[in-house]
Amino acid sequence: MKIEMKNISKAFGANKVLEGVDFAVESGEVHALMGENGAGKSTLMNILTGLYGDDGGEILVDGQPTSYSGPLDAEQHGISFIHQEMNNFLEMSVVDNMFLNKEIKNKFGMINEDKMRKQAREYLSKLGTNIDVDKPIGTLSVGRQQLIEIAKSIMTDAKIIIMDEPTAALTENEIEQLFGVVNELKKQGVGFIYISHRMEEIFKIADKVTVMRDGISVNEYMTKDVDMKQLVRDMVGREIGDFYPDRDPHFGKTILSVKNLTEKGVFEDVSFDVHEGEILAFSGLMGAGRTEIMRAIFGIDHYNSGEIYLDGKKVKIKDPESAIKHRIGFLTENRKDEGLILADSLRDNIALPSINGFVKHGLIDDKSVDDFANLLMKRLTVKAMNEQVTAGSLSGGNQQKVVLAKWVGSGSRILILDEPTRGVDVGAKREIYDLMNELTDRNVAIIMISSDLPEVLGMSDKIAVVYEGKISGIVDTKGATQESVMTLATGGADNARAN
Amino acid sequence: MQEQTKSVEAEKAKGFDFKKFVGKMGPLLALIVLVILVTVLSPGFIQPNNLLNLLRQVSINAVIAFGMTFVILTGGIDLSVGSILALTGAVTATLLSAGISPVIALLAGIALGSLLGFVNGLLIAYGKAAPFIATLATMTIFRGATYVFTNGNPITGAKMNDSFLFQFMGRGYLLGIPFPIFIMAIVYLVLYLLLHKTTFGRKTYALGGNENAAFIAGVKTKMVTIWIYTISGLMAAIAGIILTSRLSSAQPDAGTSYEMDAIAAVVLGGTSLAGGKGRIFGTLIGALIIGTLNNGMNLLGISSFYQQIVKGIVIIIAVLLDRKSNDK
Amino acid sequence: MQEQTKSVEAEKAKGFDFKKFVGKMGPLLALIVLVILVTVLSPGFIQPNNLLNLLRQVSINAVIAFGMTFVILTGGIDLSVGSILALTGAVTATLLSAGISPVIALLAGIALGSLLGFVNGLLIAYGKAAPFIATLATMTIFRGATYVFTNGNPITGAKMNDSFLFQFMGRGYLLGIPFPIFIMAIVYLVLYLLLHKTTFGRKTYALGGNENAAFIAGVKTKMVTIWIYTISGLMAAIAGIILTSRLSSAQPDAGTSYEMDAIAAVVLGGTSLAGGKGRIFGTLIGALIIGTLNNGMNLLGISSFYQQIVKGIVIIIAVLLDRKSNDK
Amino acid sequence: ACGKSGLDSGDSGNSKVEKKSPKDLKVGVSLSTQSNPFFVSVKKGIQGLADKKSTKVQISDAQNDTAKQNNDIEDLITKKVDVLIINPVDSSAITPAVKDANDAGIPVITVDRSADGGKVLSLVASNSTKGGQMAAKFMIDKLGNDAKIAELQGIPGASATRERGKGFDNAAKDKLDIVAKQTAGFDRAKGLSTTENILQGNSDIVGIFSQNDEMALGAVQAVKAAGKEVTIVGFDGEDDGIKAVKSGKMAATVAQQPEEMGRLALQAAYDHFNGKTVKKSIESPLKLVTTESLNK
Ligand SMILES: Nc1ncnc2c1ncn2[C@@H]1O[C@H](COP(=O)(O)OP(=O)(O)OP(=O)(O)O)[C@@H](O)[C@H]1O
Ligand SMILES: Nc1ncnc2c1ncn2[C@@H]1O[C@H](COP(=O)(O)OP(=O)(O)OP(=O)(O)O)[C@@H](O)[C@H]1O
Ligand SMILES: [Mg+2]
Ligand SMILES: [Mg+2]
Repeated sequence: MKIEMKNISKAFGANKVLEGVDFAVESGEVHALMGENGAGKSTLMNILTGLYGDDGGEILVDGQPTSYSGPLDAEQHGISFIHQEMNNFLEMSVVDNMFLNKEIKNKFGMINEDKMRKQAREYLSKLGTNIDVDKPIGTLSVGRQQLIEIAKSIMTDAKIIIMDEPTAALTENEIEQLFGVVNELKKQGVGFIYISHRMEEIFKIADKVTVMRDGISVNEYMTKDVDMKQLVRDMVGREIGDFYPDRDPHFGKTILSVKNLTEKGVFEDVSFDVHEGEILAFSGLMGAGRTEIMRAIFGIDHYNSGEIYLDGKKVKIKDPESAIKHRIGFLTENRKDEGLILADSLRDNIALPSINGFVKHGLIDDKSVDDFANLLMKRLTVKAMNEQVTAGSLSGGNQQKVVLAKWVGSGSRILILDEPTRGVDVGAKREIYDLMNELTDRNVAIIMISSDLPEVLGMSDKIAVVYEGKISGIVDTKGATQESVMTLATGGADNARAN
Repeated sequence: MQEQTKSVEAEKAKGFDFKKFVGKMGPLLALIVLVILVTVLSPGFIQPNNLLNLLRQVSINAVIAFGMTFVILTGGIDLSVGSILALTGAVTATLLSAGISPVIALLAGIALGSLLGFVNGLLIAYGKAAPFIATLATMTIFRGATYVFTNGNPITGAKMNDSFLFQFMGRGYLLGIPFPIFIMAIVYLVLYLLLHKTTFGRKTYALGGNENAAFIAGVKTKMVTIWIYTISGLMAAIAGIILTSRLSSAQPDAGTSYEMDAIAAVVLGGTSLAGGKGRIFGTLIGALIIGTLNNGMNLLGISSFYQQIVKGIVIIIAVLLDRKSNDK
Repeated sequence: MQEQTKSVEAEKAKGFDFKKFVGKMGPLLALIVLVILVTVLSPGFIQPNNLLNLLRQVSINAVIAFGMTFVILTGGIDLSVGSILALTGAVTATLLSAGISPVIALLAGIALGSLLGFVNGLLIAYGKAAPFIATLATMTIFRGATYVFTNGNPITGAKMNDSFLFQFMGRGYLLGIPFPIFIMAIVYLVLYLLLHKTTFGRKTYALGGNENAAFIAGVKTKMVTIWIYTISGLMAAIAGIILTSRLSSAQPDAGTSYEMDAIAAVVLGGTSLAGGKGRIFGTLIGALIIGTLNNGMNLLGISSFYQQIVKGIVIIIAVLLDRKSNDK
Repeated sequence: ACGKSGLDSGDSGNSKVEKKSPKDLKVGVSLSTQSNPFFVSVKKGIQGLADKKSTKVQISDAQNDTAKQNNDIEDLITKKVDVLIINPVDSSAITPAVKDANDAGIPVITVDRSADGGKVLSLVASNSTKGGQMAAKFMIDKLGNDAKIAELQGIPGASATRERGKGFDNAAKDKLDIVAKQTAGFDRAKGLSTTENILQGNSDIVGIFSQNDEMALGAVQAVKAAGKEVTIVGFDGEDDGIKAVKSGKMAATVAQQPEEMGRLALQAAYDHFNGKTVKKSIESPLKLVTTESLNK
């Protein structure tokens, strides 16, 4: 099967997203699609699978002009799309999710659950997992849900599988597993469109790569003929130089000190210190419990025992409000669910944690809120028409900057950043790194959770590694290597050997 | 919020058993406790005669609530069921009084109910009106239409009482069991199969769980929505026929505020108002809880003023026990 | 869904102007069209006297709907306002009849309304009950309590009519303008400032837009929720006082189904039932639309049967024009 | 189960009355509503007499819902009461319940409204149609022929609405000019706003006939606020209504005597179980109460 998209254009109202994109993929190859946040990658795929109509251009399948009426139609013609945002029914069981709208029926038109279960198990075991198919899918980790999505694709006998940032939520192990499956299927003649912001993955898995910028496809390469620098230049339109800016840290006094923090069954005996001007990275496998530790510190979740000291004084943080009063900020890993109020304006989003500071005579001083939001948006180079547009109208990377702006604006002395660059393009990533440096220069302490090991090594001063809810080691970034961190992340030397 | 997160964790911690247990058995346990309580306080309650009585009383609310279950599972709501009941009842009664064959009159009533439900579905699926406000508006319109149609008078024709078939619907007995109970049982069975054993049922859950995802999975969300409100209208029409037959007359204000009892039955049965979660078995239990409360308090001779207070408190207790934390 | 996506696109396309224009001006345009229509059909409508009349009639629904706006902005709903109105009215009237000082009696009524609203807030914030079902239950409970308290009789004491202050609330005039209009205006002003100019207002929007994100941004979501239902209860109490004073008597069944009119006013005013989006100015317009409809149709002598139909159709048209596509 | 199939409306023959004294009697009462003072008074009448004679009564309130009333009565039959006093929400819809009671051999006495079918021992009521006529006559006498008046109607379809309206309209035909007829649902608040709006459209009306006192009292407020002189005639004679008539705010009301109705109904039950024959129809007297008659 060969798909050619020619001269595709698409505008959302005045926002011209695609202005003549060419892209082609055929059976048995992995073709990566890259581009900044908002470049239109997902949109292009939505047009291919018929979810959106296009404004111009043509789609040829095996040379025939084709247009699918919708995702189901595309799927029935062998094109399966694993969306960037997972489309699961959290309350429904795994098997019901997998077979939704393609249930197996018996001769009375009733659903044949046994047969569906059997098939579901079969396909999941092909991916090397034995998930309980009767569990509601919402109780599974995001990684496992992603695997189920993939199983769903395979189940449809797809000839072309589109993966839109499939690894954003996977663990290293799961990524390896996924790549194994991709290579296996490739041999069987399945073609892949692979969208990702992670450079190293592109070079590992893709045969070809196409870069999009400014609504057109800039270049197409064979992966073996291109290097990272070139791709970045194509995507961003300029040199970024080093991926990670140089850090020149100056530590001040200990600002936050956590002692023996424990929540039974989630994390245990967590102790660490952070200094002014320091970036402490939290590394570990997905599900290690890093997020949970930070949620507890920030007062979102409960903990059974342990103490938290700020500037040497013991504090009790009972909810986020009191955390904010103690000048702690928390950029959550999930900006849509926990970071932003999508229907509210950028201004209201940015000002929310510090809104109490804008009250004059009992009323909000709107003028200074506007100025405040504007200033921060300029400083963080948020791309938006003005501060009044809704947060939901921005691209992912810009949304992330808005969340960052709100915590910078609230005057945080301690910033917890949970996966600050997940799903963010290289250009924006670099801007976020620069900002982190600037903040630490101003004595802010940063705790950065990241599953991206190069990022951890490139941007932190110290690394705390979490394994199954316990800190298995805190090491200086200087002298640490991917291998040494991974060893700790998988439970230390013993475990590493056992594996 | 803090606790909300915790309760989610707690559920996760205990695998799924506790939640399943409370979710599935909670309403049933509540019903059993209630039945025991009422029996102790008023032994007359447990007599076969009274139980048949109770079931017959429950049947109207139950039939409406079964339809409402589908609606609520999609995250919607149907406030117009009471008005649909009244209008279909009035039309059926008028046709009967005009001497039309009872089979045709009954089918006409059912067709009309489905049509009115279909209109709700259209407004919601294509008009994109919020279900609450769309059915609030049609509730008013259908009620007004009932008044216009009946000119405000109850409809009682001699011919209506000539039809054995029609009278049988609400007042008949089969093997000593009131016929409305059979209707309720049949409707339950059909809707149970529809919800749990057909693709339509799966789509209903999917629509309520995540409309966007359902659309992407190729579910014709609009069609499903329209069908679901049509079913709800159909159920209201069946309830209307039972009621009209039981009363031997169609009242223009019949069914007023029945939507609240139906919604209460659905929610008591553990179905989430946010959609995507729930079972029709729960609705049956919910309707029985409400019926037992009404019947029991009548037997106990509790003043109607206090009955209202008790009913409200029972609903609150049941819902608090269930702690549907993420409903809106 | 597809079209839904497209309509979102369309909005974004034209920058923000069209959306803002329809969102802000749509209800107002509808009101203007309606006023012109009624004036042409019945010239008596536009007389100052009738307009004052109309505003006075609107005041009760408007005051309740102002409170309801906050509730709906958080994605909640308050079905108990009618019952709170009745109970506070009855208690105030009883205190007055018992010869208690009018100032104290009025304050007691207001305090009671706030308390009842507070209970709703507790059930929803800490009990995590869905607002619909929690307030459905308290609606029943408060109504039952009103009947118990009044024993089903209206409360009319001679002493009640002795109090100038109390009589003034509903029947007084200031500068030739009925006092309830002043109350409505003051309540509007206070709540307008609260919603649009204070941190509490911002938190209300944030809570309705995304409860999780609001909590993490330091909003005490439970506190805000409780306050909001308290405000709604307080508004119902104020409406109860106006009504009781106007009628010179507290009726046990006062306020029945007022919640529906209030919700209709809020939604007609463009506030989304899904929460997070809307303005109190819209609610004022919504209440005026409903009031104009009622008053106009009465002037035109339209039969009450048809009045219901017309009202329902107007709501549907208004909502369809507004196309709140993402409401649930 | 007995395996019976068919309908449940077969009348069983009247068995002989077993004599019972008031204090051995179990009386079931089903009232249409308790949120209306009129029916609260009916209850008071029954309860008062029952307390005096130590009769056990159980009272249920149908909240104006015909279906609920049927359920209530079924429940009372289950409790094996000796006699049922029913104040129907609707005369036609009560028929099946009456037949159920007939089947169970329980005598039925209806109050205020009749039952269209089934066997009823006695109906205690005042003649609403006649009451409507009385009101019309009063207004004609007071306002003269062709006076412009308005009529406030009760809940559409309720028997009181129909009968009072019928009596009034027939008697007023060609004599009074009814320029506006609007429903205000027997509700005081609605009576007020509806009257306000009627006055707006018809500022020249001189009289208002209201099908109950509640609406009339609402009309009183509206008329007062408009600074008009309008002759308001109500119906029922409830406490607030009588007070308003006494003070001249209302010109008259057609007074029923609800407490008396309740008493008469229970007395009929006593008589029946005392072996006396009870009249098929017991009329509870109506009285036109006017400002003059009260202040004489
Ligand atoms: N349904 C929509 N309505 C309006 N605008 C949209 C819609 N979907 C996408 N856009 C806009 O189209 C542009 C491209 O979005 P798209 O999601 O395709 O980007 P992307 O390349 O996938 O970015 P990312 O890497 O962040 O996933 C963005 O500016 C986005 O705001
Ligand atoms: N949606 C979910 N449903 C069920 N369990 C979950 C869910 N998300 C996380 N968990 C569980 O919670 C624990 C911690 O999860 P989480 O993935 O947030 O840890 P983490 O170390 O912060 O990882 P990361 O930051 O990479 O996401 C794990 O046991 C995980 O399986
Ligand atoms: Mg994308
Ligand atoms: Mg995490």
